[in-house]
Amino acid sequence: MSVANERGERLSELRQKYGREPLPPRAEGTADTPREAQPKFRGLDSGHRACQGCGEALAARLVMESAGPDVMIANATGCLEVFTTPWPQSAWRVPWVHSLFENAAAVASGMEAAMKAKGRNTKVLAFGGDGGTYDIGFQALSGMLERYHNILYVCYDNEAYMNTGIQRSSSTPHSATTTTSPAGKERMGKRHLKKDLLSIIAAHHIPYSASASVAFPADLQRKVRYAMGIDGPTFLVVHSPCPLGWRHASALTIEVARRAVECGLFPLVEVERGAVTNVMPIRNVRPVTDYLELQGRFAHLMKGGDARAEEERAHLQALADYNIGVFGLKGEGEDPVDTGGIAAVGRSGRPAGRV
Amino acid sequence: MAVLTRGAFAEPGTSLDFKTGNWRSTEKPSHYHAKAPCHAACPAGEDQQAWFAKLQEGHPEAAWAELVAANPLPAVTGRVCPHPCETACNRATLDGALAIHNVERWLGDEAIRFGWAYPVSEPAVDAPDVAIVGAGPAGISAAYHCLRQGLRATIYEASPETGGLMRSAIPRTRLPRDVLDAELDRVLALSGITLELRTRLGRDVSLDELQHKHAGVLLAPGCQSGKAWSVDGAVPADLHEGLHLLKDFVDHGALPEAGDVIVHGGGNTSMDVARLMKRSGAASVTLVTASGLPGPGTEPADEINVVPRELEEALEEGIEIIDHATINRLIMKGSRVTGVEIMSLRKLPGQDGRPHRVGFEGTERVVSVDMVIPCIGEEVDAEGFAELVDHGYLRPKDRLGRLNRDRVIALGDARGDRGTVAAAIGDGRLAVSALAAELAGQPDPAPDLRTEMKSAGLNTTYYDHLPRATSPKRAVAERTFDTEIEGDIGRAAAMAEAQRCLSCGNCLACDNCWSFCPDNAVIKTVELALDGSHYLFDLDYCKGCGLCAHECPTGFIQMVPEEAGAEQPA
Amino acid sequence: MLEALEGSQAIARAVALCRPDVVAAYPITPQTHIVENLSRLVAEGDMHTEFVSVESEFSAASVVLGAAAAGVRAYTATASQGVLLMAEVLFNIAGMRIPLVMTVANRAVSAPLSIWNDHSDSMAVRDSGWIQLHCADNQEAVDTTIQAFRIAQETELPVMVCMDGFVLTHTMEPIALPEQKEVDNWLPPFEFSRRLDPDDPKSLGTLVAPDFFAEVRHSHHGAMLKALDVIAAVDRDWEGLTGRACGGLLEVSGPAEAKIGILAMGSTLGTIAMGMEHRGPDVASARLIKLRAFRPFPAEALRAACDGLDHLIVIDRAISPGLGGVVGTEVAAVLADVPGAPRIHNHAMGLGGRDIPETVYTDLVAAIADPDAPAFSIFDADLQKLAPEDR
Amino acid sequence: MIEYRIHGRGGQGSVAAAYLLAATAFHAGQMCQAFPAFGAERRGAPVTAFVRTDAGPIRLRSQVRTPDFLIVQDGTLLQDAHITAGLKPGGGMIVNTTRSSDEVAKTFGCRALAVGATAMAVEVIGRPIPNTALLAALLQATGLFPIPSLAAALKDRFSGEVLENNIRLIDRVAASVDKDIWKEPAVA
Repeated sequence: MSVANERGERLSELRQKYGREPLPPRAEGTADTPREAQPKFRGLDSGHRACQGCGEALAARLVMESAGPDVMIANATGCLEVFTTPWPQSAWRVPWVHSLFENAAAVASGMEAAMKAKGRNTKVLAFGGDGGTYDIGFQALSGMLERYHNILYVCYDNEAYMNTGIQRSSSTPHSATTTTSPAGKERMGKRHLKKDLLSIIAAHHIPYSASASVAFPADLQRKVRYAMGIDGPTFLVVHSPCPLGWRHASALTIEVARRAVECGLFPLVEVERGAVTNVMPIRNVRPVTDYLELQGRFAHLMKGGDARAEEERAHLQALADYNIGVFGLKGEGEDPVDTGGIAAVGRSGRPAGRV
Repeated sequence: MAVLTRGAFAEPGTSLDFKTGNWRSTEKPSHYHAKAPCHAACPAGEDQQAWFAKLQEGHPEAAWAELVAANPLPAVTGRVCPHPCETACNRATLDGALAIHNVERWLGDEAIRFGWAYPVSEPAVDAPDVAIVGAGPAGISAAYHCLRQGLRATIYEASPETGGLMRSAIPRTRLPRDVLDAELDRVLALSGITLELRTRLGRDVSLDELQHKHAGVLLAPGCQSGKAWSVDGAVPADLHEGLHLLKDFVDHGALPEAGDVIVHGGGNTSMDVARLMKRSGAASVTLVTASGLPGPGTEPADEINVVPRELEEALEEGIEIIDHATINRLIMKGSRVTGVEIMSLRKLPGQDGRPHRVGFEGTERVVSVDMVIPCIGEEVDAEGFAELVDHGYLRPKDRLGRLNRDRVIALGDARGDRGTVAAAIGDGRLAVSALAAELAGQPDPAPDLRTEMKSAGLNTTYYDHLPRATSPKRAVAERTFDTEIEGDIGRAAAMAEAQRCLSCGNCLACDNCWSFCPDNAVIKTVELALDGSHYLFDLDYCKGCGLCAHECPTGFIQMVPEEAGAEQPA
Repeated sequence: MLEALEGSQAIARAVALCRPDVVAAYPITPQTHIVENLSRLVAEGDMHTEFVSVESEFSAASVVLGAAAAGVRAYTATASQGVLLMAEVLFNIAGMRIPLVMTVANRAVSAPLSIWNDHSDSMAVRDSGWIQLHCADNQEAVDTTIQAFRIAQETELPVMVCMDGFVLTHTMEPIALPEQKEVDNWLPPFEFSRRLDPDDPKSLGTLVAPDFFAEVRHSHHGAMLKALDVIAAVDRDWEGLTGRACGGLLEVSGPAEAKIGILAMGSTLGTIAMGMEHRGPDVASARLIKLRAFRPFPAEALRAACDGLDHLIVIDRAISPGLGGVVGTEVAAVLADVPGAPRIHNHAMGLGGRDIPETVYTDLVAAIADPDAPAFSIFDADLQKLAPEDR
Repeated sequence: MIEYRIHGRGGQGSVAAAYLLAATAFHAGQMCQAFPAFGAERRGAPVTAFVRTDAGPIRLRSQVRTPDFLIVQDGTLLQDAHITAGLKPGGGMIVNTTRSSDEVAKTFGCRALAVGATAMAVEVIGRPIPNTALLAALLQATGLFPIPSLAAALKDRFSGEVLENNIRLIDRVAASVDKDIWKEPAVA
């Protein structure tokens, strides 16, 4: 039985189960699988083995929706690679290759060179986690940007080495605990700051780089589409909570990501040729504690009566305030940019308030 | 067994072979259409969400049709209803409750203006004919719902006019007569409804006759006689009971002259009377009520039972209100009142667990007045069917209003536990549904036992800030006895207001679940399914993370125990 | 037609004849001239390729991996530290069975820093799963490079063409380069069945659990063993085209009746052959075995080549400290169960660019006579240069 | 087989000289081999390069230890007393120097040909590059390969004015060096 037929039967089964009328039979030769029949391209399919509520799986899927299907991916070693392709299965529906931890940008460079040599327009994407991007793969990434390959590099930033069991990376935020930056009598989690990767990327003077968050899919997908339209290197860092590593309930992935943006700790900005050209304003700025309190990795900061905890909280608040000041994140009451950014919903997908 | 591919490559999408659905351990997502608080609170049983949805889609007539599925008199209720829907509205916690009342009125007026027809058809000639006693809101609603259920209806009205209290006791400043007439006429003009005016139960026709002649009898006679009122046996000689005062005013435009007036009571009648007296020139009008004004010191159940905007307007007009208080003693000079002693009280739980009003010694104070108007409620005028009346009311034996005679159902104010036009309208619908089921040999219509969606169950992140619409109002100085005080909000504001509906507990088709599922376990379908959404959960892949439920703006998705429901994968 | 060309230049020309679509390389002595020459060919328009000037060897290997995975012919070159920096990628390429060709300009590995020739670099990645072919002179290097593209394609294995740094790469000598048309006819267009293709989107580089990993390795090992025939066949085919062969898996020369054999890889054997030619009248002649295919290791061919020998001197150009010579050890292993197998004399020499004079032949033959000689030695080490405790 | 060793300083083109000599032999129908002494030396440091020429294929790949001829690109290198180490008996050295041939021969106890190559190069090419002049002198004195072979080798590497100048330089040297004076090996 063909794959398409199998999926078709699967949908009928579901329909029956949920009391829906069966769809009229499709004309011969137009049979799509129900997943392909979804209104958006699902380049990353179900059955992958990400944890419950995985922010990275979601981010990758959202990116694929806007990028695919005429793309090919070089994927760095990491959770995304492991949970999508346990042989003999693959959750990908686009050509995809995983080589190593630190070479996604370089492998992508080769793929892009191959496409150029063949005269094809298939866009090459490179995916990496924060470990594979901020740290071990940084050199290859810098080289790729400098050589001006036509590649969209997407960093799924979950702020630690999650694949190996939550070790600190240079993307881990200040004072977060990981298994290699635990909190104890002498330490309050990670001592150092989260690396300002976007500024480093921006210094390559590439056409476009931006930060995005899974909590704002419309914004994320707009940025992907914009980057896809550029013939040259582009970079996207997507804040992707890890329920396991950040120690929050799996249902709170979006909530946590949203609060990171709303408190200013993860600013959503767009940079073109080194200049900040757009930011997502925050209308109601939350205190960082709203963000911290949801996550076990910051639990040591939420203990009452601990002067060190208070100081670290104040430090994180100062970092958030710094971002808000530097990027001008504070939105005005009726700022039209703001309403575009907050992904308001209305009936049938229409944003509320617009007739 | 799998055969190794060279270099261990994998074919696209083969992960579908791996059913991650069995990773769910405790909970699975489920679509649950909880009751919206507006709907739960609506005495008329309107599904405000449903008609707001039509308005959101830009179809006012369809919205009206949805509205009149429950309430045939929206232009009336859009004016006189205390709109508990707005009090319950979850949007109140965000940026102000929806102006449901104003939009309802606008829709009602639009229907009158454009002559929209009720979506009902004439019942069969031989359809059962139902007797309805009383052409007040309950009776009119019952007649209308008979037609919706395929029954015929004959209304017996004692007076020469229809409308009951709506006509006799609601000032024109709140309900212009042309609006009332337009809506009543639209119902009464429906084929299948017969109206018998000047036909009083117990005088012109007996209950036995009605039962004999009709498939069922719906009793909606209303409350016509004021309760006896005295304080320690003292009754002022010039006592004016509130409802009668109101009826006299509505009929003849006459009001007694007075200087300082106390109105005793906490309902709409007392509010209307107080405002009329003030407008007619009383130096001061004070409302004494055992209930409390809305605010932190008052339990919701103990709040004064008046239309909020009426209260607001009364305060604007200079009415003073002494809440949590009662009249302890009248100070008489001969048979005339010269003052009242007022004492504070509270509703407190008694030893039997039920709330009792407890007066507090030492809080007594005397206010000088020259008139006291009690507005403490009315009773059924039981003449002719006294055997059905128990302590002043037709007290039903079940929630549908059945009395101790077969196919005789009480509805409206006569039940003693109602008190608003909306409740009367709701009774009409309920009573007919009960009777229709009985006639068809079917079980009673099931009560709506769905839980109510409270604001805590919503994810309000996804609602943009939109201010509540406000309606125009006549200034205090321009308020007269016969022009409507509140104006129309207009089409633009009504349509904009519709966009503010949060759709509590009901699918908005916002795509959040579909967009946010990390496992693609939400599948979008073109057609609307039985559960009212466009989405399916593919439990073969759902890992049960709960993200969809948390991010569902309306609380339509809920995580339920794995065992629940029949859709459990085998 | 012969041309006097520097080795690196000749390699660049040979690579260009194979029309790779993507070339990526990072400069390192003594590979530099190869990429410089390729760059010049590209700059002059004599070669049409996407030349990716990467920021490290690691990326060079990664770029060609990506390019080949995407379905085009790709090439890189490196040496020494570059090979080691690539090491992780090299294993990866081979494990994914991606056809690629890489030139290694063999050089010692630091520390101490040495830019000069030996085989430490390619030896360090002998277990990466790449085919390793060693070249005795620049003509062989040119011919092997072109052959390598075909071998890679036919076997779906990556091929490392090893040539001695400086000794070959920087030496000018007369070279015959084939005509473009000849190469075009001989080398089929690049095909990679599992290429990344939106019309048939496969996933390469999956995670393989313990229940299949052994099978992956078995299949790779089997492919390497099968590649022995391919290497020999491609060389014969090349000979049919050009009249030149590189010796297939290994090449035997010298008198058939010799009781002494000398086995070496790379350019060393030429000097030894000259040493034999110029040997004294009392010095025995030897059978010379040029080992061309180091991976896959031609066990059968080697046993045949050693038939009748009493002594086999195996020259290593690298050392596995604590063991000795890798080639010597492997040869001994292959001959271990052969009745009457020759005695193995394993010597490392020419480490870190130490010049190997032709007189080494006589010294090697003479050393056989020493019954106390150790099974392995660094033949040209001058122990007098060491502190006594380090000798 | 004839072996040559070239001494120069980093930047003077010793390797280029070696390749040029090998290419000259190649154009004369000989086999050849040329390679540098693979150093990491920087500009100015003494460097060496090696050339072998023969009628048949050359398999020997060791450094040239017993050269037939030395080419010394810079007279200052003569300060190194070991510069002639391994020079075959009867061999000779071509030296770019302003000193006389006799003086050099006397110092090192071998046949020597002093050529004012720098001066001639400056004069004809306009730049102080001694290679062409030294090789032309070698060819003129030894008759190993015909002068046109050198011109052909130059043609492989240069074109235009540079090539023309170098060819004029050959003529200039040929005019100043006696032909075939080293045609026969010197008597030890």
